[in-house]
Amino acid sequence: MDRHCPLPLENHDTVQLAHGAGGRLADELLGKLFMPLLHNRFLARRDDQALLPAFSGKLAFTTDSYVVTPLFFPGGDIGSLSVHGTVNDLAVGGAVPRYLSAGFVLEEGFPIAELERVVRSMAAAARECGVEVVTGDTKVVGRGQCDGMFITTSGIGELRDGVDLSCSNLRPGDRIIVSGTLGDHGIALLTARHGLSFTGSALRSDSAPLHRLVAAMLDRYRGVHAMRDATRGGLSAVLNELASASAVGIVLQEDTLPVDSAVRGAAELLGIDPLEVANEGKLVAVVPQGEAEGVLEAMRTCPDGTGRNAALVGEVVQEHPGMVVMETGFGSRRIVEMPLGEQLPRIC
Amino acid sequence: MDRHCPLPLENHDTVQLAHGAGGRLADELLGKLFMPLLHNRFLARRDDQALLPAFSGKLAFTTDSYVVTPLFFPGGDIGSLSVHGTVNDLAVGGAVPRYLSAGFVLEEGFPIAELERVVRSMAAAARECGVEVVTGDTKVVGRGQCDGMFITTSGIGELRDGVDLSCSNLRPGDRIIVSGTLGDHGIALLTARHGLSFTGSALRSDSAPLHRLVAAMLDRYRGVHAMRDATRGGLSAVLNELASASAVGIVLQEDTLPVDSAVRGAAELLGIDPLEVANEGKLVAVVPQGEAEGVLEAMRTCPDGTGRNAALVGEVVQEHPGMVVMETGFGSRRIVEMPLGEQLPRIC
Amino acid sequence: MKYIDEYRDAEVVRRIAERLAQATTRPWTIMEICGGQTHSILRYGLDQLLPEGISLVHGPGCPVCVTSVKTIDRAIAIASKPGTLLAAFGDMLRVPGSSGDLAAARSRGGDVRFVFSPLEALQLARENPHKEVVFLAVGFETTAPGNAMAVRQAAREGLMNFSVLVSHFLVPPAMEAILASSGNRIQGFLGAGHVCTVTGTEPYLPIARKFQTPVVVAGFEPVDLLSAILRLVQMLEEELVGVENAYGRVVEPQGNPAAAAVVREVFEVADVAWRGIGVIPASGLVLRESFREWDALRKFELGGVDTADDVRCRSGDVLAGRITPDSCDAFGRECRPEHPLGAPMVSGEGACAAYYRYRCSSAKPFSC
Amino acid sequence: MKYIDEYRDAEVVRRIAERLAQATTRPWTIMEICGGQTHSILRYGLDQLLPEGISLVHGPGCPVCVTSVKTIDRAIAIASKPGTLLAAFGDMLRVPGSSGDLAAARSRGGDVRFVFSPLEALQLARENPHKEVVFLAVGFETTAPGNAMAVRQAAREGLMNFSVLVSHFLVPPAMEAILASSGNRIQGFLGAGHVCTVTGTEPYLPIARKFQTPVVVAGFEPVDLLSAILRLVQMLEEELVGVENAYGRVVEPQGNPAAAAVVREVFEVADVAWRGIGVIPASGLVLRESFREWDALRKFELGGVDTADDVRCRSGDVLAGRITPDSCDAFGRECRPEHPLGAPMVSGEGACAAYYRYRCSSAKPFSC
Amino acid sequence: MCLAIPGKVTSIEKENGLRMGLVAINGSMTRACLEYVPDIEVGQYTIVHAGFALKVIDEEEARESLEIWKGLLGE
Amino acid sequence: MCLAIPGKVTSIEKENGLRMGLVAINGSMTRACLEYVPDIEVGQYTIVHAGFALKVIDEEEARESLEIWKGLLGE
Ligand code: SF4
Ligand code: SF4
Ligand SMILES: [Mg+2]
Ligand SMILES: [Mg+2]
Ligand SMILES: [Mg+2]
Ligand SMILES: [Mg+2]
Ligand SMILES: [Mg+2]
Ligand SMILES: [Mg+2]
Ligand SMILES: [Mg+2]
Ligand SMILES: [Mg+2]
Ligand SMILES: [Mg+2]
Ligand SMILES: [Mg+2]
Repeated sequence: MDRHCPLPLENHDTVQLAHGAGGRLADELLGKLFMPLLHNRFLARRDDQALLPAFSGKLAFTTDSYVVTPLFFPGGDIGSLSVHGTVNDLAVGGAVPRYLSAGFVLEEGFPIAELERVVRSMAAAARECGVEVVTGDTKVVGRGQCDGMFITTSGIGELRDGVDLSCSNLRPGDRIIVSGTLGDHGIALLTARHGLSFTGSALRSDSAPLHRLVAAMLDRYRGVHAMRDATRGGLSAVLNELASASAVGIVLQEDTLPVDSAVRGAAELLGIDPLEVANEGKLVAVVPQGEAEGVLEAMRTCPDGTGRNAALVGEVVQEHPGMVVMETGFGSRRIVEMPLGEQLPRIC
Repeated sequence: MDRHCPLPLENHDTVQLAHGAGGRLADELLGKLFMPLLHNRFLARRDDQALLPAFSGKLAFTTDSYVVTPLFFPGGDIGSLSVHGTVNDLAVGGAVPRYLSAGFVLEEGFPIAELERVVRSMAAAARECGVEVVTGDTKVVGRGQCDGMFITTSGIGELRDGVDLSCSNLRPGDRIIVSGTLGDHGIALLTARHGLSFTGSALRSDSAPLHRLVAAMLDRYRGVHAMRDATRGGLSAVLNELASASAVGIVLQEDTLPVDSAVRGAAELLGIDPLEVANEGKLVAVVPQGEAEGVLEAMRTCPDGTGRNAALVGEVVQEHPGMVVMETGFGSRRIVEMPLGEQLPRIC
Repeated sequence: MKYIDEYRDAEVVRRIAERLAQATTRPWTIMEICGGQTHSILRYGLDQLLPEGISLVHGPGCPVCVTSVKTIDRAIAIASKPGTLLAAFGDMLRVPGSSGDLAAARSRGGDVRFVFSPLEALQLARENPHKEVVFLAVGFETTAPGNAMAVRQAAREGLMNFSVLVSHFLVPPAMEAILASSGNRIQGFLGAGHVCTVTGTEPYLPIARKFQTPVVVAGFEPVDLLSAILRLVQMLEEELVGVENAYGRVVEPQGNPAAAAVVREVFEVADVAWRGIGVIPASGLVLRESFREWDALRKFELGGVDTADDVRCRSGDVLAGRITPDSCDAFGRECRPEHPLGAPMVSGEGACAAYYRYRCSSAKPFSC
Repeated sequence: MKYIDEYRDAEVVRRIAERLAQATTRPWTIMEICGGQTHSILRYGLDQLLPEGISLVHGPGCPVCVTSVKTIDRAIAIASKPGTLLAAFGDMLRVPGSSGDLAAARSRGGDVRFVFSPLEALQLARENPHKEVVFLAVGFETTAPGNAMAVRQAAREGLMNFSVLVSHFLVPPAMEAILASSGNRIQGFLGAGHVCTVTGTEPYLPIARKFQTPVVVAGFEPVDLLSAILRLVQMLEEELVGVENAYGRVVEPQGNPAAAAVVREVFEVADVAWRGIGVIPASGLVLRESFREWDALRKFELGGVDTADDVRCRSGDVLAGRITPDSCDAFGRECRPEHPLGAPMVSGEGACAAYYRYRCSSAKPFSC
Repeated sequence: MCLAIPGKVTSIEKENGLRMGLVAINGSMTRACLEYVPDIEVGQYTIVHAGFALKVIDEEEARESLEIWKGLLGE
Repeated sequence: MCLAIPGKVTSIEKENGLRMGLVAINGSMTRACLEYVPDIEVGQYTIVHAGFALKVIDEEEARESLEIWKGLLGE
């Protein structure tokens, strides 16, 4: 009998504080759950750091913490989300995503089976994105000191040659393109959290990786001015940030904005503007006028379908720098504000 | 009046959910707190990712989540700790630490003044370590869904040429060196959490960066076999991992283990073994016998003082592979087990 | 979306606007009593489609805006007690009390939840038998049936850990108060469509007659609003007095009697204070004595909570239609959505928030 | 460290061991009654320094190990109730009840805290007036004065949200039970030093005489332990019966009368069940009637909690000194510190845990 | 005030003694109390406010009034 | 059982009606109840168990017994 062979993990069906304390249980979690599911040659070294092969050019480096409630939601879970989100932040920087790190904070008592489900989903998402989770960490905090599980992923990508994407690159005349329907993730989550009032809806998060879409766009036209994934704060936040960073105005055409019909229905009911709601598989691109149609075409025909509802929704103007304006179908205009923050549904 | 100029941050003296929702308050937190304190050319781009200059060789990549209680403790705080810990994981991999990312999870209601104090401490630690925090993220969760603040840092370092450190490199005859007194961090934290019973103690965390110490060691002898910082699980966990990964035995000499006298006193009172307790500024190195004295000398004379109490504490043996054995001053032997996990003080 | 998209048809809107321009020979000052309509008007920029002479004045029709500081302070006091859970509609969380809002109380550790329906609050009480669950029951006539049903249901189930903090308002008395106030400029009213779904159109007839002011009940979509404005302008131009219904698919003259009956069973009429306006006689609802066991005011010791509005805030004038939000000195300066001085800057329906959010043309403090 | 380092002097230890070897002419079986001494013996490998013939047998002297499954289950039941806070010494958190331990109860949402001192538990009660704070008061004679003081202090302060779940044991009756058991092998006892600090040495005299078994009161450091063993072997070799004190700096014949007085004020002697051993008459302490208001058993409805030990666990034999831990089939297999079957595998003082942790020489399941 | 949105009743059931229904608003479903529209049937449209259906939409009236406005388009 | 460690009393005060003291164990300080060692003074050593001082250490006795053992070294 091997003195170091750990007990079957089934002996603990929930996460214990000891799983995060660097001793035998922590070892067991690593050896029996994380390593088999995320296996690669870097993790297999079991060292405190991954040693990555040399890169030829510039790197993109990004991080995000994922604190979503519920952890499993229609269209995804915190595991796949934590891969997609970080892959997307690399992709919209013009980089080819390569390596991820993952830091887990687990609440004591969290079911091991759910942890396994999350890590499995993470592994599948990483495979789809062509990235490897090469280093990680797990901490366990006391019951009531974390909401089940938080994941922080960081990512390293290889920057494409000749790409210069930045939120300060907008020029008057540029066209604004969004890659698909707006608000799906945020509305799906809000309604999932209030299951009593929303039940049986067709609402699904759009959580998806955008690295192939970005590749298709940059393959078509490497000179795209700016790209952002429209996560927290939605399209409104991204456009306000872009307008502000580039000191230009932006005018949107309300009629052109793609919104899924179920999302629109829920948004009307909640009194929430889908433009202010988070997406997890949508990007905004700013493209010089002459290239916009070509890029749009490349997006719509991207084989993974992530750009099939891409649309040209507005343009960059010299007027009202820092401000985003919506032109309604009635010919009137209104301001598209930077959202304040927390999305609170209105009832009256 | 600039329409986008945010209100003074003083209008909110605590963190609101809206600070994490990607809208105007999130922008404000970034622009008024994180960017000024951590300022560098990467963060200044305000993009979703940092674009790093090319590296010539291999990279080290690591991540850790920091969930320490209390956030401010004798000898440090979560901010400096989150820099030291990740810098150390890069350093013990043989890399020169370069760039960090930082993901914050904040509890609604967390005082902005304390957040500022943490970020300021982080910035100071980063400066001392010669690293830049180049990308980050902030999420806010509801009251009671996180214990004040968690930080996850990831780090990228440049691997030194000709260095090959790995926990599977141990060879019989190698010497075990620890860089200083054991158990300081864990004992200081445990007693700080129980202020009623421990008050006015001289106990301080050893939180410190080890990149200069590692440089001094590798400058002296590039062929060091293995290095680990002895964090959670303490020296016991590290040595058990090393013995197991290299399929060798380790024998320690109890009399040679450096333990601070105040730490020893508290550990006796708590019935806890300082060898099983976390350190945050101590490393273990495994060095071929002939080079051990030289490396030890380099450590003891490292100008930043992090190696001044370095000691030769044991050696690698062929016998009892995977097992760590302590030789007492009385000539008897006992097993040094992999710690189970959570450190619970004994009373009886 | 059926019953929505048809009423947002741009071409129809343009044609109605043309008609309206033709019909208007003189300036008219019209109040949309309902904040939801204010929101629609500004969201779609309908004010930009009106002929020169038509001024729209935004009325006090938002229960979030007119709930008193005292009620907010009481809700905060309840939420801050250990062992309580305060449930409220989402837009109540950021209404400023005398010091902070419910979101801030939550960030200090109070258990505050938002709900979509009063029945969700009831469910929270069922699921948390060890907590006192208090629902902040705000509303006009539209919300009263739902809130009343929650109370009645709690009584039926004997759910003793549930109670309501009531802040209920009635629209007709407010319209009367506005018309009776010195300096009144309002010549015609757009009636609040969803209030009338419950009350019907009849309660407005005496007001229209007494003050010789026509009322047209309006819906919330662009076609609904513009067609109601057109009808109101026609009535004004022709000097017709009376109540007409431009929202017939949802409003009937007698309203919803089933709903009104449950409201009467649970609530009774009382004098209440409107934030920024003051007490209006017989303008609100309070719990009947027979439901006192579900009255949060009787359950909790809330002595000493009695506070006044911020003196810089002119919400009274805004809500009474005496000024537009951008005439308030604080608008866009000390008072902004992320730091509201008054309730109308909070709710998506508040006149000040709607102005701030959507108005390109308001001269101050920015323009586009 | 004064009063510690001097007693760890390797040279002194070696000399005493030499003396011991000289003094030993026949095999002797000695029990160290106290788990703390077991821990020291294995931590320092003192057993490896003994001459061939001396067998050390580990006694039941660990209140963590002998607290009944029923008490653990009750503590878990209390911790799992809403509104309660269960405070315990750190080593109680991982003692297995009939299904899971207090750490698992905490991981399921029970509010379980560990404390260093009973007065910390009292402070938790002061700081959490809305919670029922229950202290799991386990111990032998050494811990009884502190636990008694906490109860007396709660009574003095009128702290009614504090109570204790008592699991208190007395050493002399257990020694008698061991000596009286059939198949007893024990020929001499090392007395538990810190128990004697409170009780003095006098209670052991009748036992020594009745069973013709010498007792030497011992401390916990290597010099203390070895010198006590030496004295005990000398007594055995010389056939002396009596009680001697090898821990004079901390133990006086009459013990600590001030401490004993408060223990008597708060507790009274009762028959209690020792885990793995069974009921021993007059071997424990329970709260006196006059302190019943601070008795958790009277405060909480805990009916139905009545459970038995794991049949695979031979802790009874281990605790009575009939077998060494490595003779238990489960040792190191089903029963390991991260998944203990019995209490002696949990506490750092438990004989099974100490064996598992420190023993290189135990043949099974590993060796070095 | 009083955000109320039209939707189609897709199912009806009793819950805690109350008549409750699922209401579809495009592909979105919300649960509403139907006590105040006692005659409503699956397939009919209602207007929902804060979890309560307040009125069966008068389809006839809606069609007629809309036709008047659509009529303007021909002018 | 009964982990009890010697330390030196460095200060004494009343708290909630109890005599409490700070006890130094090397550079580490612990707070202990001194009710059971009523005569103890600052500077004396005591043995602390679970937050309670249980006995003033008998320095005389300690010195004498230790000298006996140290005496073995000379042999
Ligand atoms: S702008 Fe603000 S301060 Fe002025 S009336 Fe409106 S809410 Fe009150
Ligand atoms: S080894 Fe485990 S099962 Fe065997 S006696 Fe000891 S505690 Fe019981
Ligand atoms: Mg990021
Ligand atoms: Mg991101
Ligand atoms: Mg992004
Ligand atoms: Mg780690
Ligand atoms: Mg939780
Ligand atoms: Mg790491
Ligand atoms: Mg680390
Ligand atoms: Mg490390
Ligand atoms: Mg981010
Ligand atoms: Mg907290």
